[in-house]
Amino acid sequence: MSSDKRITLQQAAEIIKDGSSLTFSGFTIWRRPMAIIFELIRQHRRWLHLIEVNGGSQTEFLVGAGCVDIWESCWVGHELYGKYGANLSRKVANKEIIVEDYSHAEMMFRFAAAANGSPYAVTQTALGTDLHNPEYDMLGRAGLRDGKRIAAHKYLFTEDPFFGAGSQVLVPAAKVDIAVLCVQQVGEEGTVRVNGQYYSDPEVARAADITIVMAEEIVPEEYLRRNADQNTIASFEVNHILECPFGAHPTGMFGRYDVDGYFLKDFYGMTRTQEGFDDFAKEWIHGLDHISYLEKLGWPRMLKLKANTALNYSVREKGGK
Amino acid sequence: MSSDKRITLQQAAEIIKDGSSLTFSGFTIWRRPMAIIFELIRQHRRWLHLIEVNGGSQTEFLVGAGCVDIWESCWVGHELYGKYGANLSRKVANKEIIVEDYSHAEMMFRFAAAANGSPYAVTQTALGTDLHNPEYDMLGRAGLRDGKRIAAHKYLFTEDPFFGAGSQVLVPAAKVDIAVLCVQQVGEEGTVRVNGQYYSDPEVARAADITIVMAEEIVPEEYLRRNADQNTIASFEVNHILECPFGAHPTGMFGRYDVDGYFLKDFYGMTRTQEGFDDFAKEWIHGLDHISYLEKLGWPRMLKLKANTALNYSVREKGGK
Amino acid sequence: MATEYATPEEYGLADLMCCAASREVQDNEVVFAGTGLPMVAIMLAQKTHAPNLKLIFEAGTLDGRPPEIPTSVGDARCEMGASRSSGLYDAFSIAQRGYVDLGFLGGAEVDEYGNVNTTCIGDYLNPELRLTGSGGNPDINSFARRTVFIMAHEKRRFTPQVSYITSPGWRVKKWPGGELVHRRELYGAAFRGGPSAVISTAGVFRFDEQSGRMYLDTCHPGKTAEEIRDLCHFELDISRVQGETSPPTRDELYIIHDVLDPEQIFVPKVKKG
Amino acid sequence: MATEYATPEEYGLADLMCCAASREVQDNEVVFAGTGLPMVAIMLAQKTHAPNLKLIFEAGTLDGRPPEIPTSVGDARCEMGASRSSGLYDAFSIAQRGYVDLGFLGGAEVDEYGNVNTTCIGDYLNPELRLTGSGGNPDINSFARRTVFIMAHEKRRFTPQVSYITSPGWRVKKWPGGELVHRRELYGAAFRGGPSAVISTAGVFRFDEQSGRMYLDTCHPGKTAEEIRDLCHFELDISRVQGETSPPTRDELYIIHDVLDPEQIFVPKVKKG
Repeated sequence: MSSDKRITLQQAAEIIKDGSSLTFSGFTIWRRPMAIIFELIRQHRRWLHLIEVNGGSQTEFLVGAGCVDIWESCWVGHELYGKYGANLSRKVANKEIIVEDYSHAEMMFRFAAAANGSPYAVTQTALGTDLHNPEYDMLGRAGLRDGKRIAAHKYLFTEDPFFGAGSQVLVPAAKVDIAVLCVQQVGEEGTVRVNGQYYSDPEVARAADITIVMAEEIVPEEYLRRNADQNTIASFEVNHILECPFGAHPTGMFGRYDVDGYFLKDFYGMTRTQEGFDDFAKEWIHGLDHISYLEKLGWPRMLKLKANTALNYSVREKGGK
Repeated sequence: MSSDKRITLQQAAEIIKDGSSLTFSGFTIWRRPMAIIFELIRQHRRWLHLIEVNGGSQTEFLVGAGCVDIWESCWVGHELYGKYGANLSRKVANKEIIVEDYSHAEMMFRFAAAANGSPYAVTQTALGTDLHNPEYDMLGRAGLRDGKRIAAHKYLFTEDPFFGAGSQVLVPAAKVDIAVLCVQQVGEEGTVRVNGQYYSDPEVARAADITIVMAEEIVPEEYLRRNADQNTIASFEVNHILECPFGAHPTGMFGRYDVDGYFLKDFYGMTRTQEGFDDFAKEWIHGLDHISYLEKLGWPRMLKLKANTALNYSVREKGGK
Repeated sequence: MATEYATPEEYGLADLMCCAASREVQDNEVVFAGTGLPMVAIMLAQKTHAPNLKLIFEAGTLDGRPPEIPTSVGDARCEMGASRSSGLYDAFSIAQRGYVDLGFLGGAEVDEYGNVNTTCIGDYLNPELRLTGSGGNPDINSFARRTVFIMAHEKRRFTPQVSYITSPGWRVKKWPGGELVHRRELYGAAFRGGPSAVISTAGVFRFDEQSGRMYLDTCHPGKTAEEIRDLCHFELDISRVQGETSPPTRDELYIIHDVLDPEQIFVPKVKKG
Repeated sequence: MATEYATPEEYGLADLMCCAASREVQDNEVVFAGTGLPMVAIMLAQKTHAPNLKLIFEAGTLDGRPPEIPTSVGDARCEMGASRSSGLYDAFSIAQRGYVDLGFLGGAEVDEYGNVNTTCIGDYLNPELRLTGSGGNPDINSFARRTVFIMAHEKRRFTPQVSYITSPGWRVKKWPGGELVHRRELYGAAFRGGPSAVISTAGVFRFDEQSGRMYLDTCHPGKTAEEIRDLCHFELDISRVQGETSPPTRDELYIIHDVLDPEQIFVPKVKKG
């Protein structure tokens, strides 16, 4: 019952080896484990295979920094602060990255299958779209479908034999090496309590072989266990924990702080070119650690983002305008 | 936003027509909608098809009263107050009821598939057991597998085509007409908050075409909506609501009252014969309504069962000994 | 508050689109809305003629009643007044299970059958421009009984063939061959409906369910059917035009600009006088 | 508290079984336990040599630390000190995903390959006695790396062929034919292990993983291997007997009777002196 799951930010990034498959907590620009993302960039991680229910700013940082070889997901952008993923877009055009497209529900159900220990999920979504165009099986085209960690097929069609419900799309479980989560609270033994929408956090934590949880606060395990029905992820599903206040910045965290729209807008603007990204990374990532990053952001900015605890969002800041 | 979902106990039972397929909230002897079960018996409901993640005292009451033609589930008994379902056992031996056996996980995954809108679930459980004995497909033997509400096959085997994970058991979605839930709190618009283990309540509510929620308390909808992340079932998944304090008795309810072990032991003892059941029903069901049932139980008994609100269970009563 | 229609100088195209979209909703419906104008439109309906609609956001809030517009479906504001806050599995399960009456979505390109593209411009294997990707667009559209698309109207966006079918229209590709077949045929028992309207900056478009083809329903004030036809790369059916799109009422404008989106995050305010 | 072994008059068979079962657990393991003696055994381990074991109850509590024995896995007591309280989907998903090291279960009949029956006595189609049915027995046993069964020892219960295979042993039926094959062959990539021990009122039995056959490991105090062999309807291998089952310690008896089950719900107290 000791706290031997504790690691540092640097150690968290070191657990993620070159060539790992990786996924994250959160949704687009909310609750992304940015402090670990920045540390991965500092550590020059390479050849990552991102498998994400949806992408967001974390994707764009890793892709911009050249950490990613394969991106398997359904969406990337910065919501209203950047209408698409400019780094990914540029690298796709230059064929510097493999993109495997699924629909959002397909990605969610793929993680749910992996979390459930099933090899695949059964859905009826996106029939008739180019998501199922057999020419667009990009991992297949690259010869990477080994049937081990990467499924032998992107998807398969079948007919429902039980109720005559027609065409079904079978999508393979999303098997990932490591999930990195960013949440409000984790207990000393690994119990996670997420406040607000939990997005796909329970499924990605369970789907991954190793789960790292970065939290705003490490809290006494007994505190969380007093109300077990409010907890999101069980202790034994979590391998490593670390405390990192404001670790999701510039993405937002329900009840704690809003998305830093100005930051993301600036970032998006810079990512229209590789040089722009490199300059941004030079200023905000390289040569800094998490505390010096926060110092650089400064108190006025962080206080503006701070959520009103009655409302769970900031009333000082909205929209990065 | 009005409370037009409210119905009475009698109306709740009337919604469940002869021949309906039916499922319940709870687990074995916990949070079963007993007040509605008793009302169904008073109304002489017939030809019900119970599809249950697991059975319990509610099953034994309905089966004993002759309400049930088909029981599709994995377990029935009264836990330590009655080691098996004596009514079901007798009627199986007399071939008065069709029993279709699945495993517990299979039943759970069948409901999860139905709740997810999938025609079937993919599992690797119970391989090599008589649960998959093709001779023991009892609904098939009875010629009832129409492929509409009752699946064309009890199960099917397939091989995983994605990762070579071997034999998979496909089990059909549990399609049910009506789910009857018994919970601590429901809001005026149907939002449900379950305290403690929620068992398979979210899945059965969503799997059913009609969901009836009986609660200890109907509470202001705004109260529940202040903490949306603590709610269990969304408003629009619930069709009808009713308030019925102690509606789960003799089964227990987390945080409110314990299982009435004496009652269940007596019941189990009587159910060794049909005459015994009939006598018990005559005493405790027929000619009573819910309030006169509570009066008959009396205050000392109910106060003994009452949970300590710090612990969520009674410290006065345990084990029915 | 005033229910009379605003005059043309009192509103902009975004206002008009939101109001037209909002009127597609009936009270008590379950609606699944994406980020941006779809979100404004649906919350406008919630605060006007459809107070009992049940709003689902993809990130996991069910029957939410945000007091002001969230910045995205993952925003903390989505949870205000919600019946349940959970996650994506819950939201998509509810949709696949068949609870959703109406989906509200956006798109970059649309073809005459209502197939929508949000993935890339140009050949998928050699894209000119990679866009965001599908998100939940195909899912919401596959699962809902009706889907309304809100898009900017440029001629290149109303194209005979979208670069990539991200979200299924009324005639879709049957794989492995890719020949176009009617959605009803492909979806079989899972067929619930399809795109019911496209609301652009030029007009409101609907679909003939039999042929699957788009037709012009109403022209936005100041535009003629012929002008709109010329704004499409495919042959737009203008034989069924019903006149003008109703303008916003002053009430609606008040709700959009003073209640929902005072910061003008999604809907710019037209300068008056 | 005293760690020395109790004398035979200080404990009963239920005590002995619980203690023997408890010793099957190693610290830090994830254990999935059914109602009754399995629950007592695992909570005894939690309060003695395996304080960090993670206890899962089927109804939906994960890593629970009940202060006293719950009356069933659905009991409110299961939730005390738990890491997470949820439901059956969660519990079975975790098991199917491969988190579970050890399952603790009961049974009415067992055959020499460890196949267990909890469904019916006699022909399934014309049963003499219908029992409870499977519950989670086959699931926990299919998903866990090891499974320990705790059962009353009567000759009719240790049978060459169980009436119904509810829970899979080491040689199981391959459908549609029903011929017995090794569990490893049938489970393929999903194979994680199987029954590792049966703890009866007579002794502790284990399995030769190669042949799948049960053998006698230890005799409970006062019983000989030959007596136990005669208590089985199948040919029990007694060639590997390791001696006597270790009796309970006084500590263990204290925990069972004074901490976990003072009401003697599952474990009767032996009258002293």
